[in-house]
Amino acid sequence: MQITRGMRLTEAKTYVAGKLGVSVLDLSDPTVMLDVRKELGLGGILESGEITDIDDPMGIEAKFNIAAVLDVPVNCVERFRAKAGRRRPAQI
Amino acid sequence: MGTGDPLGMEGAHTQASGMGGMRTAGDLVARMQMTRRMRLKEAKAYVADKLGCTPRDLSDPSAMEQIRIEKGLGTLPFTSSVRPGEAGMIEAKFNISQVLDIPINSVERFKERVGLASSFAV
Amino acid sequence: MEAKIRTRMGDGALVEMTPAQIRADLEAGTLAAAKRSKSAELTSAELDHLSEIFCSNSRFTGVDIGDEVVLSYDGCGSQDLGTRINDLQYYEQYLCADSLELYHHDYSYKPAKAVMAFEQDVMRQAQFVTTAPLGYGAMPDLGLYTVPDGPVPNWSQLLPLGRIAESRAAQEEAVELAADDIVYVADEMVEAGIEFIDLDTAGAAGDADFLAALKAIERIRARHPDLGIQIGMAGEFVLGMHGELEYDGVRLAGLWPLDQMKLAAKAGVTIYGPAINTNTGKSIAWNVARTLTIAKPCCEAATVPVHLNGGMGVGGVPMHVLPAGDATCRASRAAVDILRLDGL
Amino acid sequence: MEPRIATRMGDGSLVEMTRSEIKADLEEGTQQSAKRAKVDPLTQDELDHLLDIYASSARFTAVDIGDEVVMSNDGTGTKHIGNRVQDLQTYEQVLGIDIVELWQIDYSYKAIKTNVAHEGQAMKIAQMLCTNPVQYGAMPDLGRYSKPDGPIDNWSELLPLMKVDEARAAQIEACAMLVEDINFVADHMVEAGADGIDMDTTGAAGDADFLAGLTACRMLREKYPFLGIEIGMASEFVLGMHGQLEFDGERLAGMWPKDQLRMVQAAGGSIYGPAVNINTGKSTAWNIARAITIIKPAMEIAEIPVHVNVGMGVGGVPTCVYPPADATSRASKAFVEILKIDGY
Repeated sequence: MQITRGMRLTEAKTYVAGKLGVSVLDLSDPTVMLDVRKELGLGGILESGEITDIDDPMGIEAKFNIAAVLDVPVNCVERFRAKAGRRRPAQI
Repeated sequence: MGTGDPLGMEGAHTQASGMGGMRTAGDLVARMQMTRRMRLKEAKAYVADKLGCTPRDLSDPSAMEQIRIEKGLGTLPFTSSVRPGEAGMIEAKFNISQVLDIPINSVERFKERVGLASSFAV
Repeated sequence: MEAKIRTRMGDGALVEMTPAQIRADLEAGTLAAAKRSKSAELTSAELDHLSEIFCSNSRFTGVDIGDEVVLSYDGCGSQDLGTRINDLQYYEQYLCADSLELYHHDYSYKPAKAVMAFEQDVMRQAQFVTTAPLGYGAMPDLGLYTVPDGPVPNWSQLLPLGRIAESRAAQEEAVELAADDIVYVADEMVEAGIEFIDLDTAGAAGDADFLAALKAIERIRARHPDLGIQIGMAGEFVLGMHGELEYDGVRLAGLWPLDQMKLAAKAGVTIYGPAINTNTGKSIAWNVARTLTIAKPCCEAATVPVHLNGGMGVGGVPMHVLPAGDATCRASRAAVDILRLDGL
Repeated sequence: MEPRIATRMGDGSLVEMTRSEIKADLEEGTQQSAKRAKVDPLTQDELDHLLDIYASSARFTAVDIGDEVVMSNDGTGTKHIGNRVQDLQTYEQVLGIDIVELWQIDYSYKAIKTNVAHEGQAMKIAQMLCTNPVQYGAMPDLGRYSKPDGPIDNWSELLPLMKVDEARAAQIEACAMLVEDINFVADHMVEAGADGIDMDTTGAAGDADFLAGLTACRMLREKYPFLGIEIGMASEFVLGMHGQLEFDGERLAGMWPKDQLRMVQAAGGSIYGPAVNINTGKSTAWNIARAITIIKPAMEIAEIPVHVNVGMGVGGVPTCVYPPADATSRASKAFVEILKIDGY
């Protein structure tokens, strides 16, 4: 939110907490965020499939979901959509 | 193929009789063998038809480079043809799946994980 | 009203407690541990010091300048990024680990044996590009020798049927197979240049598992007098899955860290790592007090360096895959300050 | 005097032979194998074509432009440079391989089972970064289930003691465990995005090993209609280690490539890979005539793609770790032009 929207820290934390449905304190608590990120498909530490399962989004997959959850465009996701969808853009 | 040092084994076979992978259309023909169990001739004819070229073009790197760029099927990302705007890696597989009209497992899984609609019942 | 302190439970959950509650938990933790492991409770001065560490909202804490200890890492890196050698380089150069450990992802000596030629080659390459002491580690993992994974009858199936004698015979057979595999891997790895071998999570399958480790260590020490040998335990208490096994005339079942350390030192280890499990339903203050109480007799009597296991779910660190740094640093500092540890 | 041509023996050594000697070796190779496999010898046209390929001093030869075939690569990469995903990228982007394969160094399904989370993660990363089809491969490797590696009585020890019934029962038991393990690994790999599953060196432990491969193949085909399933054989002839095992009512022991292919087709395989072993004491000309004679009946009935095994020691390629490109390229051209195969 700082990068894309230029929000100051307090504002950015409040915005993200609102979108994720958690408290501002939770945002820096790994115990809480593991479950939140898993539930919303926002990616995480891999540890060979032991923390983040292979069913959980990782890398750019997670960024697709981050863009949707935070309601911000993510550049590489937009480019992926354009490149991977050249046959039927409506599909992607 | 089998065991042996890469130059003497894979290097020699690919030069002697290999289609050339994504340098040409080898990966596309391979997908028809794997997913639809098509024999070589049938698989080549199918891919050529979908790409609108002749079976011989499929192992011709010069012909295939243009076709792959045009259809976003992925090209080798080095030499002077570096094009960040071109589809590559899993992006290219989205397009390959569409062009060949076959499901690609990793693409379907990707769609599932990011909530995109699937074109196939897998 | 008394101030609220942000602290954690053993499962990692963030909770708020008053300083009085934290002090009460520290006292309850040391009392429970003293009773269970038949050791002395922590002194009042020690509990005061722990109170200071835990009754703070600070995100981070550390030992005093100059009190730093050696950090050894079992299984360096996640093996997801780059290569295993890159993992070792990151640990050496970014995390500044004091010793490094190469490992096969299937972290037991039995599967490692099957790929030894390849492991040797990676070890050789790794030795060329790292400076910190570099060893090889895996678990004795006695269970892998039982049906359906291995050739020996499964004692976990025999015991509920009351077939005690057969279950014991099976464990004794597995001890020899495991010790052979560990010694084989150590020999091959010494040839590839290791500076130490690590037997991690020893005793996971009970007294027979611990015995396999001790027997292997004795043989490795005889063959390689200068090799570092590290043992890390699976739990605070050796489970009597067999019940009658002895090493050097000492019955293994029921041993606590002090006696574990004595036998390990006798067998020839250079570093001993006690593991004291975290109770997820109690606060980390309670867990740390308990850990220190159990480990203290061992640390006081130690004849070899002691590296307390401080990973997820042991040594007062929460049982959560992403252990919160605020909890880990408190467990770390408390253990070093009170136990005068040699390492973690 | 007839000029001498530099050519190779089955062990890779360079020898000089005259055109007439090469011709005689081709004829002897096809006659000998036709008798052994009870198939027709090659026709005169085919032998003449092979003579053109083999009676040449050129360092390299190749198929005609437009006749190229698909290259599937079991066990892609050496694992010694960078990581496994880099191996796949290198083979895709540098060597021009059409189907690359992720594998672990302990190349058997039983060994992978305990490590499957890590393997799945690597497959997922590989799928993100590769455009080519990426399959996962390993050996069925039935021997792994017998003592001392596994829980089942060792049939190779029972058979010399004439305990035939026990040996057979042991193989059937092992077969069931193996089918389960292949399914377990394949399920996980499909979930991770794999394009295909490769069962390599199938039949290495005889008919029970082959039966496990076929059974697992059929189960996977029912679950995953899109999945590439490649079955590569261990050798030309299915050894009757059990002797009475059947698939779809047909006895597997003693099957040659044509019948092996029929079974793979019936089981739902996507790609079948016949393997014909090298006789190191004979010339490569003798060996290629033999391999083509044995595989030819399979090609006449093939409904699915056939990728001939042409690695070190099979398919006319000498048994040596540095297969000379003159011999490899001749074998490559011979199979494509005489048998019209679908790939390697």
